[in-house]
Amino acid sequence: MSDNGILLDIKGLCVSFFTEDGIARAVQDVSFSVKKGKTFALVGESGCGKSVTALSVMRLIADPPGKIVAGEINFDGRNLLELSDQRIRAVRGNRIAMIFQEPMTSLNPVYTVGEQIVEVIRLHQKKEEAEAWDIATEMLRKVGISDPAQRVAEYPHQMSGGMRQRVMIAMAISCKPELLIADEPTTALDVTIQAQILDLLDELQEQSRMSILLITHNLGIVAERAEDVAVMYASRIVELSDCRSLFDQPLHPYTQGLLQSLPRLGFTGKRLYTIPGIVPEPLRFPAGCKFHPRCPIGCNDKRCQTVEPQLRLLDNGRAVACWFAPGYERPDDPKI
Amino acid sequence: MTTYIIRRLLLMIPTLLGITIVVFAISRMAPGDPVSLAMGPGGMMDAQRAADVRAARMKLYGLDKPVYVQYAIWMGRVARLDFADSIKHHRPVIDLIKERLPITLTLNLISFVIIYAVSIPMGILSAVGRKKFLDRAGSAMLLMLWSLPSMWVGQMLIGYLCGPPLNWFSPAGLSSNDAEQFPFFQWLADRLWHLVLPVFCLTYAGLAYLTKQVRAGMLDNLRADYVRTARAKGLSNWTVIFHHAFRNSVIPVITIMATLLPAMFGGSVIIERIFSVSGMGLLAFEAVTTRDYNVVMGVATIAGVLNLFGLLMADIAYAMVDPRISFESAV
Amino acid sequence: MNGRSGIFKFFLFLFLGVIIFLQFLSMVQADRLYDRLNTLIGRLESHASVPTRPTEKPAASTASAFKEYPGDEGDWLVSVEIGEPRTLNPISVENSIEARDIYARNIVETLFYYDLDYDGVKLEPLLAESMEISKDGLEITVKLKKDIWFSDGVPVTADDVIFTYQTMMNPEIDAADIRNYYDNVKEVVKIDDRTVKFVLKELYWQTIESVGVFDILPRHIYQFTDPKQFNSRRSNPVGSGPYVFERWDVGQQVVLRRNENYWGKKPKLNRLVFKFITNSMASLQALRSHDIDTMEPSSEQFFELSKDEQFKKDFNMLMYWRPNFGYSYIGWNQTKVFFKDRRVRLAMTCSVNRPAIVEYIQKGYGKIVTGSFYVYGKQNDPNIKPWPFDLEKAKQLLDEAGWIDNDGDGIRDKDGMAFRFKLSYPSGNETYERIIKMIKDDTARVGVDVIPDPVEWSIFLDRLNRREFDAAVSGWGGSIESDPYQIFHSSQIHGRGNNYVGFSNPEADKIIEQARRTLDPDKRYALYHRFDRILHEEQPYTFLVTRPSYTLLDKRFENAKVHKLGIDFLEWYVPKDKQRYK
Amino acid sequence: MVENKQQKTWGTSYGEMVWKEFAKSKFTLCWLGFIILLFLLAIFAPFLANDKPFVIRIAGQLHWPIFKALTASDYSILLAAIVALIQFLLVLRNRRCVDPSIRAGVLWRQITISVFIVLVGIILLFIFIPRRLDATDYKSMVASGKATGAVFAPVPYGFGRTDLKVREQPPNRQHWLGTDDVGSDVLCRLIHGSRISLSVGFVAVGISSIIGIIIGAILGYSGGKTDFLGMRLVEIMMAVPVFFLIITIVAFFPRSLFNIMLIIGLTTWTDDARFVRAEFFKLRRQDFVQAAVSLGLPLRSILFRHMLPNAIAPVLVNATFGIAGAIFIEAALSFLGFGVAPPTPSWGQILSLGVSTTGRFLWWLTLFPGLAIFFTVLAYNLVGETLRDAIDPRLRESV
Repeated sequence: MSDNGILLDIKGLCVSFFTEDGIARAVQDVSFSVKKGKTFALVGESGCGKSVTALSVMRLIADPPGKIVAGEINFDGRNLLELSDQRIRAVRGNRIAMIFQEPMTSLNPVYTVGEQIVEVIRLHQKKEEAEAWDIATEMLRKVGISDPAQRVAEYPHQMSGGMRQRVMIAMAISCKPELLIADEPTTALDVTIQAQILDLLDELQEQSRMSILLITHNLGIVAERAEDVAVMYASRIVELSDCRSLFDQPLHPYTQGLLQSLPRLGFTGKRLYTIPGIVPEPLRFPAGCKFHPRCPIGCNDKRCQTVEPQLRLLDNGRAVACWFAPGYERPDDPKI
Repeated sequence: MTTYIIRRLLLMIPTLLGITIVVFAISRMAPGDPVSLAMGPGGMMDAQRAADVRAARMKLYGLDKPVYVQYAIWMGRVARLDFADSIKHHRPVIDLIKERLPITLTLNLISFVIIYAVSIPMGILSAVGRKKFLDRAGSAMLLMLWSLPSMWVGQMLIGYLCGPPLNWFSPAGLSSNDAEQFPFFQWLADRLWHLVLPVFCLTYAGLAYLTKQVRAGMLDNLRADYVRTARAKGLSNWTVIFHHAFRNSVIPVITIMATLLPAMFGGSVIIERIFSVSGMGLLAFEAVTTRDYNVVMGVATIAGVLNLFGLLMADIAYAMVDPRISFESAV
Repeated sequence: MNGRSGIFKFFLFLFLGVIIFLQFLSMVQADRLYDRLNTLIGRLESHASVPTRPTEKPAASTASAFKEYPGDEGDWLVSVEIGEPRTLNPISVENSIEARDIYARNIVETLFYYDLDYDGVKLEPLLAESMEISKDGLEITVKLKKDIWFSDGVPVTADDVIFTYQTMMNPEIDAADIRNYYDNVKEVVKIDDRTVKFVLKELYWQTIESVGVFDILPRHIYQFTDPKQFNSRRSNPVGSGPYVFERWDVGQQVVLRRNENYWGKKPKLNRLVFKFITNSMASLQALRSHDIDTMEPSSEQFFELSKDEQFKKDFNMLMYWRPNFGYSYIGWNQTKVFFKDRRVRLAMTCSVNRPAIVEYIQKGYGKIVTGSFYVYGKQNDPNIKPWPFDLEKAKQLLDEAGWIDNDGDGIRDKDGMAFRFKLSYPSGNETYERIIKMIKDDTARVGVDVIPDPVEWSIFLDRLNRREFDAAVSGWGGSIESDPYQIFHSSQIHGRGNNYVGFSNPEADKIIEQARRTLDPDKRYALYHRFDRILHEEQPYTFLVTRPSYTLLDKRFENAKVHKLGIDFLEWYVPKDKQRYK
Repeated sequence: MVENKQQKTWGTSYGEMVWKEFAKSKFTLCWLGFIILLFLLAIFAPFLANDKPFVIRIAGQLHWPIFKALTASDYSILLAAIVALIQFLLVLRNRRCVDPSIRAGVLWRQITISVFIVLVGIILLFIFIPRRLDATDYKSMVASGKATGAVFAPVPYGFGRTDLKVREQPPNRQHWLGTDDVGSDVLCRLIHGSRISLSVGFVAVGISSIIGIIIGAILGYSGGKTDFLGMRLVEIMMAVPVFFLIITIVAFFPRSLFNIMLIIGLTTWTDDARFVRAEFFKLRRQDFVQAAVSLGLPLRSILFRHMLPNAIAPVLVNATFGIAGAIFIEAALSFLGFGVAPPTPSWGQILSLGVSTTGRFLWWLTLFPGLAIFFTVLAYNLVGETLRDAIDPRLRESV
């Protein structure tokens, strides 16, 4: 067990999808670490590789066509990528749990929610059936479902989206995981319910001191809840920082753009800012810095167009990948 | 659920009436009649005498009455579960069916069991190992099997596998000549051996079809979110496949099962012809070609009833497997 | 708690269980239980008793049914029937060849039987001892043999003969076909226990033959109160023959067992098995693998096999002529414009390539038919030479008849009507189809457009009966001697008679009528020769071809002789060391 | 029709997307090519296999027997082929010049016009082209020196010509695939048989699809009582065994090709009706349909212009499988003696001849038609399978 309070440490993760049209590099050289009991947020637009990163932690990348090409995922001091299938299954759902984006389809429609929760409890905790059902009911109560004893025997289609997401959470926490990966847990839900769910996650984190890897495209919900934030763009992390400094002083133009496009209280401008252009497809990444076609600074810069900047740890403890970020440039960098 | 079933059963009555009317109308509209058929081309009868005999027989079988009266009489008998007598055989239609059904059922049940026992695992394996060599080779094989005309296959099998030099199977019949003298197990083995070829011909196309269905369903479900959830729970691969993905793929399999029920009763004319098995298929075929109206009506009505029951059973089974479907919403 | 999932599993297991159970049930039922039960019920219903010997064993029967042949007893003969008969009731059987093959002479015996070594009608006594015909030919007295009994030991008496006759004539009994042969019998009178007298309505040579080959059924078994009961009695035939019915596996076979209680000389073979195989290639394969012992191949099969030395080592190949094979023909509907003219019919005959059929399809063994009688029978006039295949002559005849191609489209026409007609035939018959293809091709060369019109058998009959056809291909079954009255007499044109081509010739009518009353065979033959000549000139039909019969027989059977009228398996036997079945 | 002169890059239309997805499988493309080849074979059958020469000089005069002998149905097939080709070119042109938003409408209109032209053309051809009979034996004329300069088709035999002298020959120099039981050339019969088998598949499925679409559309759109009663009708049709229906109805009519196609079409429409009904049920509640209704468009237009294109996919897929099925049904009917009247060749008929002919095993009569049926059905099944994968959006989403 590592002693620096780090639970999950990802180093140089590369994931590629080998399709008929070519190789899609969905995740390239991603490194970050999640501290015990803390929340780490992974932010980016859809298709930037954040979900793939999360699935890699669970080793749930569909193979074929996906494949983890390089990197390490150290969980509690052990590299998950080296574990046998059987051992990784003992980790999944037990020590690392995951909540998915679509509560409507993530539950199996042909089993009652109780059955689905009991399944995971019995699998990992070797409990008797009756006891497992008790735990399941308890879990449902914990995630704030009223009348859990009755709800436990209902089918997913009898519940609303928010309820189903609660069920997903109940299922995820039922084995008291050390790490909870929440992959866009609120995207598919109504705004009022979004807040409830996030509050629930906070509450649960406080109770059980688990770490959360929160994946979202919404920088707004990150602000109050995460300790550390990584911003991903086109399969790479472009900025990695603690939450406060990120919001105070974003370094990467992409982060800046994201922040500008957030609605703020008291904002009276005519229009919200939008980042021009669209996210490139993994099969057609531009050369150089992948953000340069959309970048207000780098769009005409020769170096941005040809050489891709790597993520670098700056002196202030933050990391960024932009030639123009203050303090980024090194003497041995190529000059154009 | 009970009210649903009762409602469905009640709905069946007009449908059944419709079926009998359609079959009755079609079979009576066809030119030719059983009497002149029974009398044959010659009979070497004097012209006047032939006409008399014909009239007498038409009267005997009730064919001299107007068609709607005939229908009413027939319906009256059917309402009492009496399917009237065969004109050609002078025996109750039910007896004829009873006689032929065991053979057809034997053939069809065996092939039915084989189809399900083989195609479900094959479909699953193929879906799990998608785009791998075995899947591709298997899919190609199945498509090829599906594209083979059964009479061709049947005749080729008889031509090559039966008789010298290979002499592996018997080309016709269901048992050896002296099978009656065999002890039970030898008799059973002999019977099974004789069934191999017809069963194969009955099986391969359905096998290919069902495997494709299972594979497609499995592929759909293996991509589903809840399968990902199940994997994220740490369930083993096979648990995920059987407990989660397959459970959801069962639905199309059930629908096919329902359509197979009447097919099992009906038999296959072509295969029965090639392998000289006289089952339901040939009975129906001969009845149609000899205008044995009562047999035609009997067989078609029973097939129709089974068909409707198959559909009903499919719907019920559907609702049993899939909790999202409730009886109240479905009509 | 486990709710639905539990139901699902239960459903699954229940389903599997039901399938396995049904499987077992149907397999067992298919053969054993069902059929045994059936036999049992059948026996109870027909109150037939188990064969027992009569208490007093008669001395060697004075009248031997068949000549005694040497040879070992034992073994079975497994043969093939193309279709399954619907009934084995000898009276309601109609004209099912399959049924007759099974019961006739094996189970049920007739008063007389045909002498197989004479190529005409020569009746030899079987159950009868003698037949006397009165001078005017209107009374036939038949005396039964002494010491003859049915398989259950009950003696055959005059009552049985009268019972059979009366059953046959009962209008509610389903026997219209057979009844027709005895229409001319006014009544049957019992003289004493062993003597009956048939009184005829009028003089007719064929009635005598019909009376002679009259199946005798045991009254004590077939007795009925309700005719329907008799009509629906289809299995378990009982008679006085050398074999008794053992069982009928529906869809598979009929098995006969030797009658150990037979009144005459017992045949050698223990059992006769008749298997139903519809697929003739499968039959041949079954023969090759010794599943069956004998079959009648098609001529092609026969000629192909005759080149196979290996096959000839294992099997006897018999070829012989037999009268009941019949002939095929094209009937020209003479009520239609086209075929009213004799020259047109003749032209059509000349454009049918019959010699090629005989030469290439029948390898030269077939024979072109010139008239309606058995080609090797005494009724047939051997001096009539068939019309040749001659397209030039056909063209000339058509020109003469006024059918000329006026508009240059390649088809002859007359009065604005093109010579295009439908040639109907029962569908699914390969032989006919083959002939049709040839005719279409050949007639095109003389400028006649034939439209082949395959129709389902029942519709085909319907069209013939309504006379709604242009021309039709069909066939007639044959017999040693036959009476052309039904087919060619002009009185049979109307109603539902069999003269559906509408052939009407006063001279022919006169000859037919005269011949019916002529008992002297030679005079009769002379009349029929003249009738044949008229047919040949008039060509109401284009007579096609006939062929010999073929039989393939396992070599282990001995004494398989070919007689003038065919073969007889009652004489066959298998030497002890070669026997296959017990 | 909005036309745009300048070259513009349109977005991809639905059809193009499906085609792109379809064309991904090179293997299936090969089979599509095979089907097209079969069609060419069928269209040009009289020029590929015929006992009449293209041109011949008799007594110093040039004759064109092959063209003179073409029948109304030959011309009809040629007409249909030409119209189909023009239609195909039009589709290609549409891609360049017609705005995608109205492209579907234009396509429908074009197809309607094409079908109309073909139908009218066929009727006219059958009225005006007389039936000719030309049984001249040109080959013997050439052999005897009466005629010269004859140019024969590659397979110089007629499908109805019989010659008992060469009957039942295995494949040899003169007859590449052997001869049948009356000495007709098997290759020639196979080539002409492709017409029958392909058109049986096409027309039968066309008829059944049209009936199915119309009934399904009406039921699915109207719902309520109409739907309830209509579904009982469909249920009745489904519950009556199809093969029984076919065999009984075949008895009514003369055994012509058209009747067999009609009968197969009339008895197999239930699946299509159910598919279309289910799709319409879903579509009926969708906004664009509501919009069309609120605009007061006529029902016909709503049903067939707005809703049908969205529901056609399953019908299309079912049709390719249906063609394969119809070829099987035709073969089975031939086997049971209910096929087209001889000497018209169909694959099923040659096969059943090989399968049953007088109980022998003539391998060339069984193998070649068997293979022809097998490969054609396989091709249709493969194309259908790929088409389904291409159309099914659920599959397209995934990687």
